[in-house]
Amino acid sequence: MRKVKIHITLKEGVLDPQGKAVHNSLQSLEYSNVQDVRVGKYMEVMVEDSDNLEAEIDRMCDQLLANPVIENYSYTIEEAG
Amino acid sequence: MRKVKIHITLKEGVLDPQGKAVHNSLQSLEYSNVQDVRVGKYMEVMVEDSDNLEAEIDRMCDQLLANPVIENYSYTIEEAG
Amino acid sequence: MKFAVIVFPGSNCDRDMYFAVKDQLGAEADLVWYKEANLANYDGILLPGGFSYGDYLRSGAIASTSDVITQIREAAEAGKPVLGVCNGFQILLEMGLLPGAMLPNEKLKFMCHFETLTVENADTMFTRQYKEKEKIQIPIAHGDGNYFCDEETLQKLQNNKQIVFTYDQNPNGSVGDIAGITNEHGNVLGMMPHPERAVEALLGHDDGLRLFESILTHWREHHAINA
Amino acid sequence: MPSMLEISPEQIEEQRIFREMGLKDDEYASIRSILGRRPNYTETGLFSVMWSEHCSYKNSKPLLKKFPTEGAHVLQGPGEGAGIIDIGDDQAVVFKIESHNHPSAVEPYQGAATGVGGILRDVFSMGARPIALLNSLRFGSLQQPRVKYLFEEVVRGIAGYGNCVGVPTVGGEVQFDDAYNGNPLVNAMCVGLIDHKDIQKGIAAGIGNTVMYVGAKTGRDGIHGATFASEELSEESEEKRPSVQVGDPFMEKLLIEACLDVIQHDALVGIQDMGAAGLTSSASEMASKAGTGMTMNLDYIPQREENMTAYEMMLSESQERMLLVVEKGREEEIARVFRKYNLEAVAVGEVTDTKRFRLEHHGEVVADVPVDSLAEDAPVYHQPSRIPAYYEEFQKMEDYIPEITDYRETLVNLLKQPTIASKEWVYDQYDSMVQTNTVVTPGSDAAVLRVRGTKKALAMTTDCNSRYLYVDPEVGGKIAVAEAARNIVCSGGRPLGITDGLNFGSPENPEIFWQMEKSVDGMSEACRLLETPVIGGNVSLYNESFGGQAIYPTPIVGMVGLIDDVQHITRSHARSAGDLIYVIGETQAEFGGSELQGMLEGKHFGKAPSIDLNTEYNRQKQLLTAIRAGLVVSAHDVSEGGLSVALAEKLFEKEFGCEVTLEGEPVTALFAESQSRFIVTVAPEQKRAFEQSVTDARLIGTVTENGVYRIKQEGVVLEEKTSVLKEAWKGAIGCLLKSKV
Ligand SMILES: Nc1ncnc2c1ncn2[C@@H]1O[C@H](COP(=O)(O)OP(=O)(O)O)[C@@H](O)[C@H]1O
Ligand SMILES: [Mg+2]
Repeated sequence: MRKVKIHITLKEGVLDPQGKAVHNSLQSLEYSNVQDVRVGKYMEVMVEDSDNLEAEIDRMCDQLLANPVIENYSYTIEEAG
Repeated sequence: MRKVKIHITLKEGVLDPQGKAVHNSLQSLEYSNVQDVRVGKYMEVMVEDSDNLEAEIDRMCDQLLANPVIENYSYTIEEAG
Repeated sequence: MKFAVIVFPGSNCDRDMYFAVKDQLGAEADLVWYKEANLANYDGILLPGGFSYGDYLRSGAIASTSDVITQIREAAEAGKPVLGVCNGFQILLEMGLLPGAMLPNEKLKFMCHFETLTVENADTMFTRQYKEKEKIQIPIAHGDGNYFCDEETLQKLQNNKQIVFTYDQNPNGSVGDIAGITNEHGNVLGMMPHPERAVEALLGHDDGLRLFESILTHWREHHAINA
Repeated sequence: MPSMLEISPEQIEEQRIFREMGLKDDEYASIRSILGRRPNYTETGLFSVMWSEHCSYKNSKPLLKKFPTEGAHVLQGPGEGAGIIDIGDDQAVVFKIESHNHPSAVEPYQGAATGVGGILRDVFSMGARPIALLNSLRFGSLQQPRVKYLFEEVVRGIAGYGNCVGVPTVGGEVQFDDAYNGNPLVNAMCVGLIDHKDIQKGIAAGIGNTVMYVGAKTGRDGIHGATFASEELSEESEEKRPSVQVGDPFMEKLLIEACLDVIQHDALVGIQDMGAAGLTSSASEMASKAGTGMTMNLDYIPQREENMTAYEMMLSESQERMLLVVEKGREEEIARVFRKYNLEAVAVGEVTDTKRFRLEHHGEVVADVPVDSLAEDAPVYHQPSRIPAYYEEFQKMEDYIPEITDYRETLVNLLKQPTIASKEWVYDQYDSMVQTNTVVTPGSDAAVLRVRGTKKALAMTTDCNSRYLYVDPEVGGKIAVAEAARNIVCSGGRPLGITDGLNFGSPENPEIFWQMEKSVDGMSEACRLLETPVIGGNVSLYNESFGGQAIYPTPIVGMVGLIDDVQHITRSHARSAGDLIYVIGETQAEFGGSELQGMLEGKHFGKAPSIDLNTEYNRQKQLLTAIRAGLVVSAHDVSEGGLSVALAEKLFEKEFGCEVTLEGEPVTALFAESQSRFIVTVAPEQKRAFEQSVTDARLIGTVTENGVYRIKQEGVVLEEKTSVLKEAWKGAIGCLLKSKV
């Protein structure tokens, strides 16, 4: 079994309303040294190992998990219990 | 400047309807080797360095970024451009 | 003319769309469960609003990978009118039938109220019953209606007159105040506001009815020519 | 609790483990005597949840008996998931209110969301399609950061769930008072529509029939939620946090559609939602109501987590689950209906003739108790009651008369009070239009939905001014019912009945119990006189914050009315300049519990405004007759803030002005909160007919085009642009939320 940790982030140039809101809230809580916040998704996918796992994960991301118009993805594959 | 990468995940045992829906969808796309999916948040916070940065990030997470009732968080701090 | 209203798990404006077409427009319509769809026999495809698959992951994303999508794509390629409202619009974006993507509303809140729209292009099969630049009242009800596309795409949309509706007071942060766009060919319309909620004066406004009438008259003319 | 090391019956008794589960010593003793032996751990758990206040109403039963529950049109009174009232044409309206206060105090988003989910299931498990949601909310002061957070998250949670399932949220109310600082109230109401033939019952009838489980898998969510809901909030309940349930509105939407399909199936015998105390209450209540018994094998319960014990499964409050009883041998037909929606229906048990509730797990009997002992035999407590000292003091006080010099400024400040201010910040987040039946969206007195395919419409509202209940629970109880009825009548409807959400502090405090008694007395009398039977409700006790400070007594009234013809639908806003403005009813110097008192003094005291229910009834009748005769353009009840506020609210939508001449002492005339008053506009050509029809009405002025709100009495008393007043009113809540503390 593998644990795939997938990070999905908004592409540069895409406005991030959530990040902006978090940033504003942090500022009103007086964390004045915060310069920027970007909010993305993080997924943990438990998957049985296979020969072409990477290709498969790529396909999942392209097909469903990320929207290529606005998002980038990256992942790491770990051994899982 | 530091880049803080924060992972926010649902605590174990807390229902993750989103993860469940993604899992089902992957299954109907015939990724039959997927065993489980959990969906969380990922944030990148750019922040000016300070003496007690870690304490500050902890406070941010407890106060705003994570919901301690149902979520856990973890983070790493990196040097940023 | 016969419409198919596609019902996904979690669609919730399907019946509203059905009643609008059947009772107010007076056309034929069926509620078509996504798994049992055979769209060949329908002349127009309606993708209703709601929260298909709970809007989990991204609005419309999971629905856009279901089997019926192939048939919707075929219908669009065959030139049939395809209308996606709200979640339907989001599905069309996720399918890639329309360009761009949807982000959460700028203020991160769901909002529901009537908005004033401008009809930017009255020369489509969906808008021919309106006047160019006409102001109409149509309600919105969405959390992810902040339309995004890059500069280049926006230029293209403008040049091809694909922007059909804009908001007079942008409620959600959409690029170019966009409320609705068509594909290049003009037979696929996606819009966030809900025309099916504005087909009876009793419920506030009936400006949305002419959108459905436009589709019907277009089809009749087209059909008469073919016949 | 690992199953191998489960605490033994002896330990439960000796170490009084039952106390941790919320059972009292004598309750444990009576369980022991019912069983003739010591209950094991699972059995103790079953009793602890079924005998909690939440499930058994052990403290409130004697009071609930006082409510009038019958009426010619009542098809189902209290007892089932929700009450039902006939609306003609073989149709009926189904409605109920429910609280989710404690979960919302701990995790506001999920607490509120699952509150909505729960009340929806109560309604669709009756066989009705849910057509509307309302909510009644109470928060502390918006000056406090924690309160802001609770408020924002609760509203987001209600929106998140209701919008996703596609049931419009069409109305409600929000009040802010320090009394709720540590203990917010979140009550959700659902209204459904049903054909008589589709009415379902939650019964496990037919020996040998199969018990089926449908919906979400069972996890360790909300274990001891029901007993938790019946405890005072303490530092410890903070630690019980992991028990908070998470809602899945998508699953709920599938369940709604599948259940509405399955009720058309003749193999279905009974259906009930798993609410508080989950499997335990649904299963045992279904069997008890049918006079049968039930055996379940817990191995078959769909489980989300590993190694769940019988105790955990039986007490889990995982959301979006239903229990069905179906004819033996026809399980597959039922399962097929659910499979269409990607839902699994699993056989988990059988109806027996033993009248016992028997559970098996891993080949062992883990519980075997008389089913009625769970559902019926909870103790009933007649708590002692004592008149609170504060009340006696209030009664002796001289009438409170506020001193006001600047009427304009006072009005502006009143309009900015969050309790009076526009609630648009709230209801804009709710999809109020889905299902395309909403004729009157939030912002008027009551919401109105047409009944598709008929001329009829339904008006609905929730109301409760808890300040009046605090200063005088009996009078306040009457006012709560009367105010709800006013809102229905102003919308053109005839009140049909109510559902009540009784929110109080600890019943074990005699002064609180007195508040409960008196509130119920007042409400009962009003329900009798106004002909609005109580068809269901909910009790939430122990609403006290960390310091032991109880909330104001808050018995929320959810009312539904019938409008015979959509033509009679009336809104609260003035519609044309030139129309005449009338006030119906007299004004006295009544300021006890008023908004103005709270604003000026920071607290509420004195006597509640008086109410004469016969006068109320007659006035409502006259007004409704006039509305139905087409004599009234707009109608609004006079409530918080008095006449000046009600008048302003009437003008805001179209920013009209008014020319009004005051009678009597200005502070009273402008701000007193005397009851049974309405403010209406009438077209000039209907003047005579209206005055003949509504005998208590007095002409006070006209609606004007110029957008200036002007009140005169031998000279101008108060003058301001309507737009300025509107700005103050409309932006107040948003401003408070943004302001730094
Ligand atoms: N929590 C809420 N949810 C939905 N609508 C609300 C809520 N609170 C207030 N509203 C709406 O705002 C309007 C004004 O509410 P309120 O001042 O309580 O009216 P009233 O005093 O006539 O009962 C009503 O239409 C009401 O339904
Ligand atoms: Mg009112």
